[in-house]
Amino acid sequence: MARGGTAQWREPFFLLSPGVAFLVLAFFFPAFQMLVLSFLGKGGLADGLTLEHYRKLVADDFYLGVAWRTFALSIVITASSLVIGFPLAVIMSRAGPGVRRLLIVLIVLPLMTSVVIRTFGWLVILGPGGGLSWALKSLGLIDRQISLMHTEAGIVVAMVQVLLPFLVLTTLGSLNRIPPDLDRAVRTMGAGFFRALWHVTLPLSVPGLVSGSLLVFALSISSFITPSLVGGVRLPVMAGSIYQQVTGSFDWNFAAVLSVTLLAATLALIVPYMMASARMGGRQ
Amino acid sequence: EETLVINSFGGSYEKTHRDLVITPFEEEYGVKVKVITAYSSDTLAQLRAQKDNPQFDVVHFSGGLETTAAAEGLLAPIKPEELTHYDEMYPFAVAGLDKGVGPMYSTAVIGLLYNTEAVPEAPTSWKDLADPAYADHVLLTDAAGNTYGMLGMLMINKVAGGTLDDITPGLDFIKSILPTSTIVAKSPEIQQNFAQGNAWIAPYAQDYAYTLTKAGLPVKFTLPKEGGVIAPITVNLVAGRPNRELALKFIDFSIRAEASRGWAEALRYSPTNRTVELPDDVAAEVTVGEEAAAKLVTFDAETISKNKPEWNEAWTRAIAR
Amino acid sequence: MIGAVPGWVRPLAVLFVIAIAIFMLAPLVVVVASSVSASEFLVFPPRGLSGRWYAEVLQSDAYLSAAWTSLLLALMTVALSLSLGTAAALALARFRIPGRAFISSLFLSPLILPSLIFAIGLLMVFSIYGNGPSLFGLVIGHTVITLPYVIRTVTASLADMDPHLDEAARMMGARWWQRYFLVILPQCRTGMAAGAFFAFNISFDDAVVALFMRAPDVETLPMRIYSTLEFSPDPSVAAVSTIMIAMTAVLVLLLDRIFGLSKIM
Amino acid sequence: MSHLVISAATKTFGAFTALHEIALTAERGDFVALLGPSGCGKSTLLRIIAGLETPDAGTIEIAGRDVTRLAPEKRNVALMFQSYALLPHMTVTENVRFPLRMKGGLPRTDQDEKVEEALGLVQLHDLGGRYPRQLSGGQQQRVALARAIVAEPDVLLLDEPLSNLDARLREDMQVELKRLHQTLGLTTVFVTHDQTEALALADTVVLMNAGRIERKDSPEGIYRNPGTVFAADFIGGANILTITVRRSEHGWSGTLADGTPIPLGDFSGLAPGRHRFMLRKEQVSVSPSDTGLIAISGTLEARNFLGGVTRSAVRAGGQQIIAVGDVTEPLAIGGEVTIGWRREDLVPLAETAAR
Amino acid sequence: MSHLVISAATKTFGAFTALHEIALTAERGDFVALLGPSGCGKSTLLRIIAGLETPDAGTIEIAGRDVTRLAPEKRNVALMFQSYALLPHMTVTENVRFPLRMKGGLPRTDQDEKVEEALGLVQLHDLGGRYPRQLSGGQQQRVALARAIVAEPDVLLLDEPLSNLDARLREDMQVELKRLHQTLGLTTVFVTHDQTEALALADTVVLMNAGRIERKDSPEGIYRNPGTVFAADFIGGANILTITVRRSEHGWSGTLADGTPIPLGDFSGLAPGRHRFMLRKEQVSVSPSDTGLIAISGTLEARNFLGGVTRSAVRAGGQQIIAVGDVTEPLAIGGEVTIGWRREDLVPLAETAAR
Ligand SMILES: Nc1ncnc2c1ncn2[C@@H]1O[C@H](COP(=O)(O)OP(=O)(O)OP(=O)(O)O)[C@@H](O)[C@H]1O
Ligand SMILES: Nc1ncnc2c1ncn2[C@@H]1O[C@H](COP(=O)(O)OP(=O)(O)OP(=O)(O)O)[C@@H](O)[C@H]1O
Ligand SMILES: NCCCCNCCCN
Ligand SMILES: [Mg+2]
Ligand SMILES: [Mg+2]
Repeated sequence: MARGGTAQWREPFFLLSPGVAFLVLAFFFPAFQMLVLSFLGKGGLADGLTLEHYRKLVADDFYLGVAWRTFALSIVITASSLVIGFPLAVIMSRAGPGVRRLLIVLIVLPLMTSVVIRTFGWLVILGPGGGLSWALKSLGLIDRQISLMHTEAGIVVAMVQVLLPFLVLTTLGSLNRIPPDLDRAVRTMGAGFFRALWHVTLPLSVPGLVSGSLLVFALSISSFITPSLVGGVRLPVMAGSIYQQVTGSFDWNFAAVLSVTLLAATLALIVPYMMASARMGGRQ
Repeated sequence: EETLVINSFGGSYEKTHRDLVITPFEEEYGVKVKVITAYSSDTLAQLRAQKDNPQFDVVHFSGGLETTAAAEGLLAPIKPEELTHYDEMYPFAVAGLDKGVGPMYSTAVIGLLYNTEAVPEAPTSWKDLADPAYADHVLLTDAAGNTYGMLGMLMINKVAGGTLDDITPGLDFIKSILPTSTIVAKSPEIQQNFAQGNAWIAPYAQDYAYTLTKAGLPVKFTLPKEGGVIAPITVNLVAGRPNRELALKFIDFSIRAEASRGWAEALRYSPTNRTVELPDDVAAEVTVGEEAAAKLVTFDAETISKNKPEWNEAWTRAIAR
Repeated sequence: MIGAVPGWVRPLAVLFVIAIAIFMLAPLVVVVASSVSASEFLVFPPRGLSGRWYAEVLQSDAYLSAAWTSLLLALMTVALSLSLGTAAALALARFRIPGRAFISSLFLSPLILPSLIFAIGLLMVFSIYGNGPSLFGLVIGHTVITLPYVIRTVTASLADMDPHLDEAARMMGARWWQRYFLVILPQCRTGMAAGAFFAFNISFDDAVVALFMRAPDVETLPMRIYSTLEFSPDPSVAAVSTIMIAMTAVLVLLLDRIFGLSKIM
Repeated sequence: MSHLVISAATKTFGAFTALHEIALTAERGDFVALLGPSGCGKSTLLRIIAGLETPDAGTIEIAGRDVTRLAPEKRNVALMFQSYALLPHMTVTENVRFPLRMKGGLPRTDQDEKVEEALGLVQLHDLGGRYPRQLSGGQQQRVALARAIVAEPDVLLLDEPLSNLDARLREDMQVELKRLHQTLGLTTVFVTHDQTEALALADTVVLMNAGRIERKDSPEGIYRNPGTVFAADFIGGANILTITVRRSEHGWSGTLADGTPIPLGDFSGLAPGRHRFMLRKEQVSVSPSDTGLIAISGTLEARNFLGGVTRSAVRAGGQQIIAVGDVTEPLAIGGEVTIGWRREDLVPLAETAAR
Repeated sequence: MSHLVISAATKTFGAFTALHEIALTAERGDFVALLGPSGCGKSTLLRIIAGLETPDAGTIEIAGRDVTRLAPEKRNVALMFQSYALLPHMTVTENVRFPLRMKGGLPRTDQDEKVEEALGLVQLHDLGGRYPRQLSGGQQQRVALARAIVAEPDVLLLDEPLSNLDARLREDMQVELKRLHQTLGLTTVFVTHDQTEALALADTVVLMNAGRIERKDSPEGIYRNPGTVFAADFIGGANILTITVRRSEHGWSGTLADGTPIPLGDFSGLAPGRHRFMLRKEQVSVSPSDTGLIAISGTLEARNFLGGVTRSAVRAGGQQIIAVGDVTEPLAIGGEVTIGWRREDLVPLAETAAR
């Protein structure tokens, strides 16, 4: 948008600079602090920079295992959210206003409930003698008490409940932007319900699915309250290990190493995904 | 108005803390005490992050972190003559002063908690944890994230023949019962597991047994024949703060007999002030007196502090699936 | 449309939605149900029925002051996050700026850095270069973690804005402040409302940054709940949570009234 | 049996009735234009034929088969949307191929050939690789047209197919559409708001008004004898004169609103009284003086050069009368002029369509 | 001094030059139409006058003041956008009042009065309380028009002000716009892609092509003598004949592409050789037999009834020639016909505008 009379850069500059300055000071500076920490010797700056903490990580397949579990869980959580979230978003986008409103409340309410409390709810449901066990038993599907507490499946269940809203809401945003005529048009061209879904609705909701699943992935890979409460101490994940290093082992340098690793791994997955989807989005 | 910044542990603990110490102190000295709710490990983390510019004047630790903090120079040493109530204390409660840590103003005692309905006969030994009768109903607490859990692990290790320099026997014992046990990280989960009938027996603190009883659960504390562990609850002076005098007054105030008795009455923490006299019902639910104290084990705080990171790693690996 | 949805898909969809509803609400139901339990500890199904935990919460200075702190914190966070975020989103959405993609990803990056890591770093910065954590520090921390949400929602709401509106306003003689307050900001008010909603809730609900950025006399509600659970896990935490759920529900309905939910989300 | 039969089709949206008992038939190969003001229900009627809306009452038959309750994808009907409805994630070629893919049964090379052919018809050979957002509005419209015709549907429905083209391209496309129709012989129903386009393209013009069919006739028929005031006004914007008709021994005569007397032809069957008559703009002559035709005098209010012809607005007989034609003599705005027409150019109109 | 003076205005977008050294002047009260194909730079020119784009070179003067570097809000120019740009969060009344509020200095009651008046002009009295989204496209367009005129700007710029209206409303609005212009006497520049509209409304028609002014003249002047092939083709879509011109002792003569001989009038100054000529469609007659005019024979390819007139496409002299007019005799498609015109109807054209 060119403008006569005024310099073009001035308006965006004034709009952007407070935010950028804030981010640099309040976010990148602290984050950088952690990065530096990961290279510092135990004695602080006096010791100079060192790679010893990274060596500890690489030499140790325990933490590689933790990293792998975290990654695998995040991918399963993200995939589950996609599989449940996409049809739900489609149903919401096509429901009448009343049902849609109800579903949005249904989706937003849990999002806004304290994690600690919500996880407590899961403890009750997933635990031995809890609601799930009881329900399955009443249905005759199992004969002894089962517990999803302290299992990977339990983590996935609880995390999906926490993160599903992010996926559904962003996907819904994309779906709402699809002109309804498109679906009708392909119906008149001979496409049935599912083919219209496949050829029109799905490809056109890709931007929402992508940003939603990125969000879910980033939030699940870095969450620790729910995984540690539901998964327990025997299924450590990265963020929990970082917390543990900070507050239990007091090895901040190693905590920083784990943080940097986690971040790098997240970026390694997210950046190509974002670039690929930008290419796809660019086609629309 | 002078102010003092301290930490407390939140919940009913903090409420009692205010009643017994904080509010009376404010009234007596006409000062303001600001409280930050933070558990020991979080407090230490904060102290470390603020090494050059701490916000706390006095910090409370439960479970032994004061030694670590002292070793890192985060605490200021206290001289016996700076505490007017020094002489009223059991020796173990002020032994740390030499090493630069503050006095224990009360203690939690680690023993075994058991479900009185599922287990009519109280367990008598730490080794009972391996008794097949309790299979699938043993509840352990994470030793890396929870200091009571760590002390319990050290006691098991001791009973299994290990030492502070070698915890392999303890870990081996724990590994052997792992398939039939549950490990939790936080105390609310202990409550949850007892309430749902999943837990019958659990190494944990005497005061928490009282919390569970108060909540209506059929839980009792027992001190096994090998004894229990003292989990120190200390009040410490933070280094590098300007108002040392007032902070010392607060610490001295914390270890007075009234306070120590109050902790026992309200939450069943065991007194560290010898002059405390307790009603019988309370006395029955705490570990009190020279004789009882003799049954208690105190692990060397310095060694714990030194070995802690290593133990954490070993423990975490031992239990990880 | 005839056959818009094949006949057999409809009941399946209904079942699916019911299953999701159960899944999403189950933990909340547990919490709400436990809050009316007469028993001393959190238990489900509740034993007995009682409102005493609500009475306890509403009479508890600790809860009330924590709620007040959280409210204050959330409101300040919303104000700061909304000002910074809206301005940045306006610049990013309306101008062809060199490196726009890069700047956008800068603003979204707090999303991918685990807030735990950020919180520790922030605590160090505040302790090394300042007087340690404070309410102000928490506001800063919460603003960082909520900023991406504001940027996203405001940017999304601007996607549908006619770029000529601003020009039209200039043609009609509007000065810059008139353009912003009479033309541009009204266009993104649904985005701002959504951003404010997310920012408010994230701040009100955060337990991670607050865990590290603890300051004297600044106890937030989630921290209060957390510590209560540790030492006296009675149904009062369930009661507090139920109240929070109810407040959120009211907030959601209010937003729906004013802006229409489907536009915002 | 007719190829397309719509019987008593009614469609309501809540309390609003968009279509009132529409009855319409078209033979195989017919080219029907739907004409009418905005909101009169043209698109809704197309959507009912396509199966995108279900009529509340009435039936639709296509090729002898009742399709009223058949899903759109099973009707073999193509609809070109007013909004184009191009798939934004597909190229022009992919868009045009889409109906062929959905129908199935055609090998890829044959599909390519048909797509090429359709793109050729709409003069878009070169743009096959572009995405819709890379096209101008007019180009998008032509892609939509190509996509509608490519699969040779039983019934081709076009909703304002040429509205976004500039005059020149539009003329080209009209010719193309007509030729296409003659070649393929598709039964075609198209919507337009442009009278000239309807008259130029269709075999049959259907004029709709407020959810009803006002008039159905050949282009010339509807133009020459629109029948109702609405139709006369809408088709070609004629002058409408209100004349009080009298019958005397000398024949018929009448007076305009301000009493100006007007001789009339023979309107047997017309009751005496106030009636409305159509007078086409191009049948009115304007001159400085009497010309021997039926003539009244008035004041010239405006002159516009329209290219080829001149449009004059004259105030006469108590109303404004528009004349379109060559006016070679120079006339002064505000000056006195005489307007004239032939007796038979006055066409009587009914107030409303008989229902 | 002229009221609006554009001198040598050039505007580039990256490597693309949207406007090439445009020079244009308009007197106070002039009504100028900008005409030209899509993408030729019409909107860009308006935006430069409005101050929304800064020219890379050249100056803009309004009322004797150089405004080239003046911010748009200080120019007292109103621009009606092609996309209307109505403020969606304000009612119709608030939208129309907006320019008055921004200008300031007018008491609220006077503002109300002016808003009322402007809404009256566009026939939207009743809809003042509605929001833009509650209006049809045509109504929105009229609101935009009302908003543009309400503050009586020095220069009124209209970008396709009537493009979205149906033929009838459009005619009404043209009349209204013309009347408005006469009443307020605003210097007006309006963009249209519709030749008829440009001819009907403007005092001066400016025909643009690829960023340049191709032709500037009065409507009749540009219609009668477009000067270039492009202009002839664009204005009224004339037939373009390529004739090889020869000069003999008997005068001028020529041949069409296929060798058909054509008598010519006197074109002194035309060099012998191939030239292009314009022949207006309405100046071509079609008849079954020779009529005594200049005449060639051909085959009738298509007939269309356009309402009032008939359009005939005839293949003759190696090309298609279109004739528009009354054809009363019945003619068979594919049959032999004779087309004729008057000698003086052939207008010679330059290939490109002189630059
Ligand atoms: N889904 C709907 N709900 C309510 N009213 C509707 C709906 N669809 C159409 N209408 C109404 O039905 C009437 C007919 O609409 P339709 O789209 O058929 O008009 P149209 O003749 O195609 O007009 P245009 O020339 O403007 O496209 C309009 O008044 C419209 O507002
Ligand atoms: N901001 C821009 N960046 C690049 N090219 C532009 C820009 N604005 C306009 N153009 C180009 O400049 C040329 C002139 O555009 P303009 O909008 O003036 O055309 P127009 O004559 O108004 O066309 P239309 O009748 O389709 O509205 C077009 O080719 C267009 O693509
Ligand atoms: N949309 C905002 C929700 C933020 C995620 N909640 C997780 C809880 C953090 N305590
Ligand atoms: Mg329509
Ligand atoms: Mg334009």
